[in-house]
This record gives sequence, C-alpha cells and structure tokens, in this order.
Amino acid sequence: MCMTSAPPKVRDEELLADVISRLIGDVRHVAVGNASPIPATAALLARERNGNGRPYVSLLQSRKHNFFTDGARELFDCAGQGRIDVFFLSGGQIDGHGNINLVSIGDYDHPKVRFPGSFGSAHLYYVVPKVILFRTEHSRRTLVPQVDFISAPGANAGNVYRPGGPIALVTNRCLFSFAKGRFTLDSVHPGHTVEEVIEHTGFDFDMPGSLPATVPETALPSPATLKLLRETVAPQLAEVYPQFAAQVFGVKAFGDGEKALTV
Amino acid sequence: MCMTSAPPKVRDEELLADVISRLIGDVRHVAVGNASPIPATAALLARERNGNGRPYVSLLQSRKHNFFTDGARELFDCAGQGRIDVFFLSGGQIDGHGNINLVSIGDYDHPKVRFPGSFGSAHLYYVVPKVILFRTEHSRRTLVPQVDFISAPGANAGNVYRPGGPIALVTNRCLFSFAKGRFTLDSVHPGHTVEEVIEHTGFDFDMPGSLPATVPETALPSPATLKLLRETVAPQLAEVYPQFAAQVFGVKAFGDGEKALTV
Amino acid sequence: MSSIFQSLDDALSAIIDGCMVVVPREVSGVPMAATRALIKRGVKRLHLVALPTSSLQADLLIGAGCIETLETSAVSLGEFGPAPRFSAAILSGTIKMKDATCPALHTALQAAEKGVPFMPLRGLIGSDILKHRSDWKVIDSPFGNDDPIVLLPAIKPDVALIHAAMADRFGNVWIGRQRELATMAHASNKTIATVERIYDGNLLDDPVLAAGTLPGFYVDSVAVAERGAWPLGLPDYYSADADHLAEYAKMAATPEGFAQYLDKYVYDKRAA
Amino acid sequence: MSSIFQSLDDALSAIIDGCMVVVPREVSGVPMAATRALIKRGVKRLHLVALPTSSLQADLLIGAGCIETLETSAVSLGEFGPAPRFSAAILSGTIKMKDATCPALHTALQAAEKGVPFMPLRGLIGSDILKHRSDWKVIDSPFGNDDPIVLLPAIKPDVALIHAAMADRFGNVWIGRQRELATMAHASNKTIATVERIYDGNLLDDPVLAAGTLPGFYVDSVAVAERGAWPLGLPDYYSADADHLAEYAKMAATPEGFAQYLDKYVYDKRAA
Repeated sequence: MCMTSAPPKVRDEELLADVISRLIGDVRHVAVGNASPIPATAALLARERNGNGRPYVSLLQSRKHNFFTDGARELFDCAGQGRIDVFFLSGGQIDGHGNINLVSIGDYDHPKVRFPGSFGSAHLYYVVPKVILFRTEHSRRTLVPQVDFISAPGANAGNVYRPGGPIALVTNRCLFSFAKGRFTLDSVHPGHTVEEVIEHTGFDFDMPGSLPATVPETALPSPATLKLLRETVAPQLAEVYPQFAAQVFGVKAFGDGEKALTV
Repeated sequence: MCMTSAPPKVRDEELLADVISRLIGDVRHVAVGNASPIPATAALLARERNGNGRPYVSLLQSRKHNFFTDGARELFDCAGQGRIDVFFLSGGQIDGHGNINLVSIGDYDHPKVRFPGSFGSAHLYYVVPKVILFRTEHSRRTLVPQVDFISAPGANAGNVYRPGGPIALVTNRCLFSFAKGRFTLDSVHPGHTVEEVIEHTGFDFDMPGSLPATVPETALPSPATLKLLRETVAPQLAEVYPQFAAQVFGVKAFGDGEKALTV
Repeated sequence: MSSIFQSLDDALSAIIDGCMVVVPREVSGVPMAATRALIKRGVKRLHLVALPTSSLQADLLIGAGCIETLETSAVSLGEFGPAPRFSAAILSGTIKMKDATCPALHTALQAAEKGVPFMPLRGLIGSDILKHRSDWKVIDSPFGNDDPIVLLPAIKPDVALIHAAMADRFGNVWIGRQRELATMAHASNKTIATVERIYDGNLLDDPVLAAGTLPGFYVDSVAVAERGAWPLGLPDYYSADADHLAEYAKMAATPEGFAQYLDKYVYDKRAA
Repeated sequence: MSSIFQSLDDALSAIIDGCMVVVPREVSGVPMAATRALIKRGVKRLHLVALPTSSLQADLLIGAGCIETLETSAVSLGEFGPAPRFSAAILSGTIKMKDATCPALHTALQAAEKGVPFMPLRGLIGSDILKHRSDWKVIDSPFGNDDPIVLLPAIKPDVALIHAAMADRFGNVWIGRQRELATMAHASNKTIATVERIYDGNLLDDPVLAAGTLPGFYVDSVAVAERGAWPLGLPDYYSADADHLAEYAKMAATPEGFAQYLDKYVYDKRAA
C-alpha cells in the first residue's frame, strides 16, 4: 500500500493493542478475561490480520466471541489441557520477579487496601504458555520491588509442573519482555523515555546492551493495521465493550448482543 | 379388598419382583442397570405401590424412566453423592462372603471362562446403601465357596470408606439376607425346599434358629400387588423390556420409545 | 404429587442462619430477587461460596450483615469499580475471607459431585493463597516425577441457590450452557431455584431442551421470580441494568448510602 | 475457512496403527460406519478405550484383528448374549485386557480434561481389578481419617471417535445429553466425529441448541455418515436393529461365521 499523506493520528489504545497483537504471535487460541478491552482489541486484531479465523479468540465476557458450552469451568479445564496459548493478567502490584498481587496491600490479615481477589491467576499463570501482563498505570505504586501478596508467582523453583508463565509486561510507557525470572526493557512507546521508565518503575530490570540509548522506540501501528482496527475490529468490539468502542473508535454496537431464548 | 375367588396364578417373575420390591423399602431413589427386567419390574412396583411418584426409579436402559442429563458419568456421580439408595448387581459367581465375580473363571491371566466384565460394580457396591444381589440360576456353579475373581467384595476390613454393600440375594429358589459378612436364609419360595437350597448352594449360610423347619415360605404377592403389576407396571415395562413384558405379562409396547429429534 | 412451586419466601426456608450456600458467578444467572428476600428476612452468619466470583450479590449480603464467611476468588463490580461493602468488610475485619482461585472452587465442588474427599489441581504452589489455606494440602504426585501438586477438599454446601430461565412442574430447571449450576446442585445437599417462568410441559420430554436441563431430582423448591436476576443479567434472556449498577456503586460507597440503597431497593420503602 | 467436512476415510486418517482411541458406550452413539471403514482399511494395534463399556464395536474390531489393548469395564451384546470375539480373544490371549470399572474410566478421562495427572475414586479397594492394575495407586487420604483411596492416572487418548446427530460447517457437533462425548473430546488430542446430517447454520447461535453442543474448537474432522451408528441405535434418533444384532451374535459365534459377517457387512462383498 502506498501512503504519501500524513499518517493518521494513532491513539494510545491502538498502539498498545498493536504491541500486544504482535506478542500473541502464531498461536491457535487466545483467551481474554473480563474488563480487558485493550487485550480484547489485540486478540481480535491478531485474528483479523491472519484473515483465516485463527487464532480462536475467546472473550469471556461475550456470548458471541466465546465457544464455551460446558459452564464456567471450561475455560480453566481448557487451559489445563494446554488448549489456551495466550492469556492476559494484571495486578494491583506487579514485581520484578513477575509475581502478581490481586489481593491486598499490607499484612493479609489486616490489609490497608483490598483488591477484588486472585480470580483464576493462580492456575492460568502456570498452564498458559504465553501470559501477557498488562497494566496501563506504570508507576512505583503498581510496579514494585516485591508484591505484598503473591496471587501467582512469576516462576517456580524445583520440579513444579509449570508449562506456562509471563512472557511480557505491557504498560502505558513501555514494553518489557520476561525471561529467566527478570524483565528486560524491549521498547519505549513514542513520547516516553528510558529515564522516565526507570523513574517510575519500582523494580530492577535489564536493558539490551545495558545502555539506555540502545532501547528502541515502540513501532507505531502500520496504516493497514489502523484500518483493520478501526473498520473491522472496532465494530466487533462494540458488542462486548460498547463504552470503550464508542470512546476510542467512535463505533456503536447494534443491540445488546444477547440472543433471546425463544422456547 | 375382599377376595373370595381362587387367587390368580402367580408367575415366578411376579413372585421375585414382589420379593425385591419389599426389600427396596421406603427410599428416595432406586436405579436399575441394563438387562435387569425383574429388578426393573420390582422398582416400578415399589413406586406404583406408594402412588406418589416415589421412589424415583432410574432404568438406565430407558430414556423415559431416567432423568440423567449429564452423560454416562452421572449415575456414578449420583451414587457417590449418596443419592442412589438401591441398586442391583449379579455375578457369574457369587460367594458366601458376598463377593461377586463378573470377570472370569480360572486364573485371570489364563481364564477358562470369560464374562463381560465388572461394569460399575467396583464402585456402586461400595457407595449404594442397599445393593440387592439377583441371580435366577441358583446352583453350585453360580453360588460358590469363593469366587475366582473379586469384581467387588462383599465387605471391607479396616477404615475403607464403605457406606454401601449387599443386603440380600434373591434367587429362583429363595431369599437370603446379608449382614456381617454372611448370608442368612430368610425364606424359601413356594415349591422349593430348604434341603434343595442347601444342596444347590456352594457356600455356607445361616438359618433362623439354625433349623430348616423354622425357615418360612416366601409370601405370594397379594391380589392387589398382582393387579398393580399386570395393569400398571407391565405397560411401562414394555417400553424398556418389550420381549420380557410380552412373555410374562402379554403386554405390548407402543412405538419404540425413542422420541425423535425435530430440529 | 404436590407442586414444587412455592412462594419466594417459602422456597428459601431451607436457607437458615449459619448455613453454607453456594451461588453462581455474576454472569450465570444470579438469584438477586432471592438475595433481597433473604436480606429482608434477616438471615445471619451465612458461609457464602461464590462460584467462582461474585459482584453485587456478595456485596449486598456483606453490607447487610448476612455473611460470616466468604469463600470466593474475587468480588468486584467490574466496570463499575470495586465492591465497596466487600472492601470495607475486609479492611475492618468483619467477615472471614477464604481467598481462592477460580478453578479451585470448581474443583472442590466437582469433588463433592463425585463423592470423593478431595481433587487435585495444577497451579497454586508458590502462591500466598495456598499459604493462607491450611485446609488445602500438597502431596508429591505418585504419577510422573514426584512433582508437588495441591489437593483441595470437597466443598459440600447445604444449599445451592440458583436463578434460571424456566422450570417445569416436575422441578426440572433449564440451565442452558450454565452447567456449573448442575455441578452446584449435585454437590449440595439441597437446591433452590428461582425462575423467570413456568415451562408448560416436561423439559425432559424434548431431547433438545433436555440437554440443557437440571433434573428435578436434584431440586427441592422452585419459586417464580420474574426478572429475578435484576439488576444483573440472565444469559440468553436479558442484560444487566448498567444504570442501576452505577447507582449502586455510588450509593454503596458509604455506609449511609448503602443503608439508603437497602431502604429503597430491598426493604420496600420506596413509597416512603 | 476450508470445510471441516471430509470423506469418511479422510476424516479417519488421524487414527493410525498403534494409536489410542476412545469410543463411547453402546447406547451413546457409536460410530459404527467409521468402525467398518477402519476395519476395511486394516488398522492395527489399536489401544481401544471403551467409555465405559462396549458391545458390537469392540467385538468387531477385536475379531478383525485391529486391537492390541482393550481398556474397558465390560464387553457384551446385552440381550443378544456374550460378545463372542471378545471372549475368544481373552481365552486365547490374543489381546491385552485392562479391566476397569465404569466410573474409573470416566474419572481417568476427567483427569485428562482437567489437566491433572490423576483423580481419586471411591470403591475399588479389595477388588481384584485393582490388584491387576499396577498403574493405579492407593494413598491414605490426607483429609478425614487417613482412609485409603485409589488414585487413577489420567487417560489422554490420541483420538476421540464419536457419532452424533448433526454438525455445522464450523465443526460444532450437537451431542445432546451424551455429555461424556464432550469429556472424551476434551481429554483427547484429536476428535473425529461422524454425523447423521449437516446442520445449516451455527449451532452455537441458538441458546437451546448450544446447550447440547460440543464446540468445533475441539473437533478436527467431521464426516457425514447417515445411520452411522447402525446396527446400534442413536439416542433421540433411531433404535438398535435387533434382527441384525441377533444375526451378528449367531454368525460371530465361530471364527468362520465371523469371517462371513465381515465379508457380507464390512468388506462390501454383498453382491458376491
């Protein structure tokens, strides 16, 4: 495609969805939990980019983009079978070992702050090969040296069965990859700097060549990607995340997506 | 009810069904496995006698008399939950300890005779409170001192979890009750004798007062019971056991009982 | 046979103070009309098992003082923010919290469904959830390479409380794809269902409907409660009432606002 | 997307010599057309897991020399008597038999479905079945009174082979109340389905049909095989062919009669 005019303005959500969709890679099945509009956008983008209906995308909040028929258990069974390749997790706190905290701050028995709870993290983090951590608030409050409560650990010692775990952490400022128990700063998003990332990150991390100057800038979504996002992905997203789709893409859902029982 | 005329002729199957229905007692749920027309007759009789739709009767071979919707597993789960009160088992061999053999005669690795297999006996015999053993061939070939292969034992030592087990053995000649690891001859069917039972039984058993003369004769079904069996139970049975119902009760089934899918 | 249908209050009579009740997650048909009736009646000291998470239902019951122990993997109002009464109760220590992870609760109920004392589950090792659950055990798996694995004890609730689209007069309840409702019923001593409407016929007679039906054998009482999941949604039927949930999130942010919410929407003081 | 529908032979190509195949019990929709195609193709050394029992299917495959290992709880022709080729093979020692009890097989497949290495089951202790299964273990339950309980290792078949009423072009298969077909698919590496007919539409779009549907996600290939369970029945569709089963029982009583049966009904030599 030949683009000579100025590239269209890229929204932060579009950049993050593009980054995540590239992390997803060539897999069979991506599942996205509740209240995760940007990962959902990324998963649908990954599928539309391939154009062959693959990967399967399961948006757990959606009836339409979700094939499960065996009750609330099926997602976890499916992951246990090794049939979910990519999942997304977040945390009230995330530390440099990849541990995530979805429970509380302070002493567990007398906490200062309580989060909703661990959801399925203490299982999915172990059995899904590619878990992408996602947190838009990149601060020393969220990215800490050591979480107060480990909902799910980034790694396990010994012979604990663990085919899965974190592969990356995507924030509003940058992209970290994760390997061997540590994060590496892979790229910094346009408009942000390595110094800023260091300043706002509570844990130690590695850098390619260990020099700030060698950290690349996160690539912008291509015009073709933006077109896909805005024209093909956004209308599908609107069914599940109407507010998000309206706000980011100016797209409205048709109906409420609930197919009525006709018996 | 006043009956002055001669009692109607009682068939063996009717007598056995009546004996079994009295063993069933006041329970919530009776399940009957495959190829068990007489126990099925007894279970339906127990239900019709109460007249309130209880006990639930699950005939595993039937769609209509079987509420299971969770696949082939549900019967066993249901039993594990303690929700099946009565079940029926048989055996190629049954011994005096209540052990049953549904597998083979001779050495297991080089058998002389092979039976179909243990089915669910090695689970149901342990968890169903009232298991009624049923074998119409009462001989030293079937009722043996010690089975060659224990598909399921009559009792367990130690602290093995076992809320269930055998309560009786019904044969074509008599009714044995079972308690504390031994059978007791409770009654001999009309036309048979205690001596005959002893002659054809391969295992030791107890007798009330230890004297043959004190063993009562099995009571015949009452006229009311016969009426229920012939008029109410038989037509229901015909759906599941058409050949049996025709042969014993002269009743025919309507259609084949299979409700067609109309999608 | 007497009808299995009862008034909502009568149907709920098996839920007595101190009993263990299992309820489904926020999107699987939550018996909210029944929840309001329980609060009105003033039920106390419940051990609530939310399979595997909850939203408004747990928050309301906690705020109204009905809960002694809460066993779940998360309580949140989703896009409407944290669950305020849940958070407040944890911070002030007024309820006993048994934190879990979603598949652990499914597994523990499956153990009860199968009549076994425990079931194993992958994951959990190295998580502080496990550290705070002395009722969970770790063994070295006798299969494979002696790797450690968690065993979860069966959860056998006194009552499963569910809401679904329809039931027939035999107590059969159509649950559709929400199959965890069947596991809940199998695992529990009793099952109470509220439904949108009565199905005229026997759900088990139609092979297609039967595939999505919980048999009446497992169901102890049924009450009709139209829009009984409101303000939450009922799958295949109606969506959640977003405006109401936003209103709840706002009012429940303070104890006073929560009390007003109860007055307005639970205690029938609307006219006052 | 290319169609998931294939010819019967192509659909069965994943069932190679020596692989482990799980099939359903005699009343749950047995893929008999597929079974005849496998015999015709001359598949060898199968490890057949019949969940939890079998009738004609296992007997045919054994008689035709396709089976190396059979894992099931019983093989019988029911009211038509013992399964003659099964009995003969056991007596002559030509197959390896892994005797089980019905819920043990369900449990072992559920373990694979959950991705755990084992699951516990009540019963079995004191049974000679356990004595002959060195792959099953007994531990003292860490919950309760240290009572012994059996742990069964997960069974993860290479292929689940099923027959059902209908499938759509997305590979979704309507299984109705035969939910063990879903567990089989979840537990197995691949799933092959034969169906009576194609459903025109998406089975997951209708909430009522969806409740009885195995999602195409788990299904690798589908072939249309009308009356594909014949001479066995298909629930909600058609009954077993009693005359044919009686004929089989009679012919299969001898090796010669069995060979004639294969010629007549499997190898398509009807015209000869």
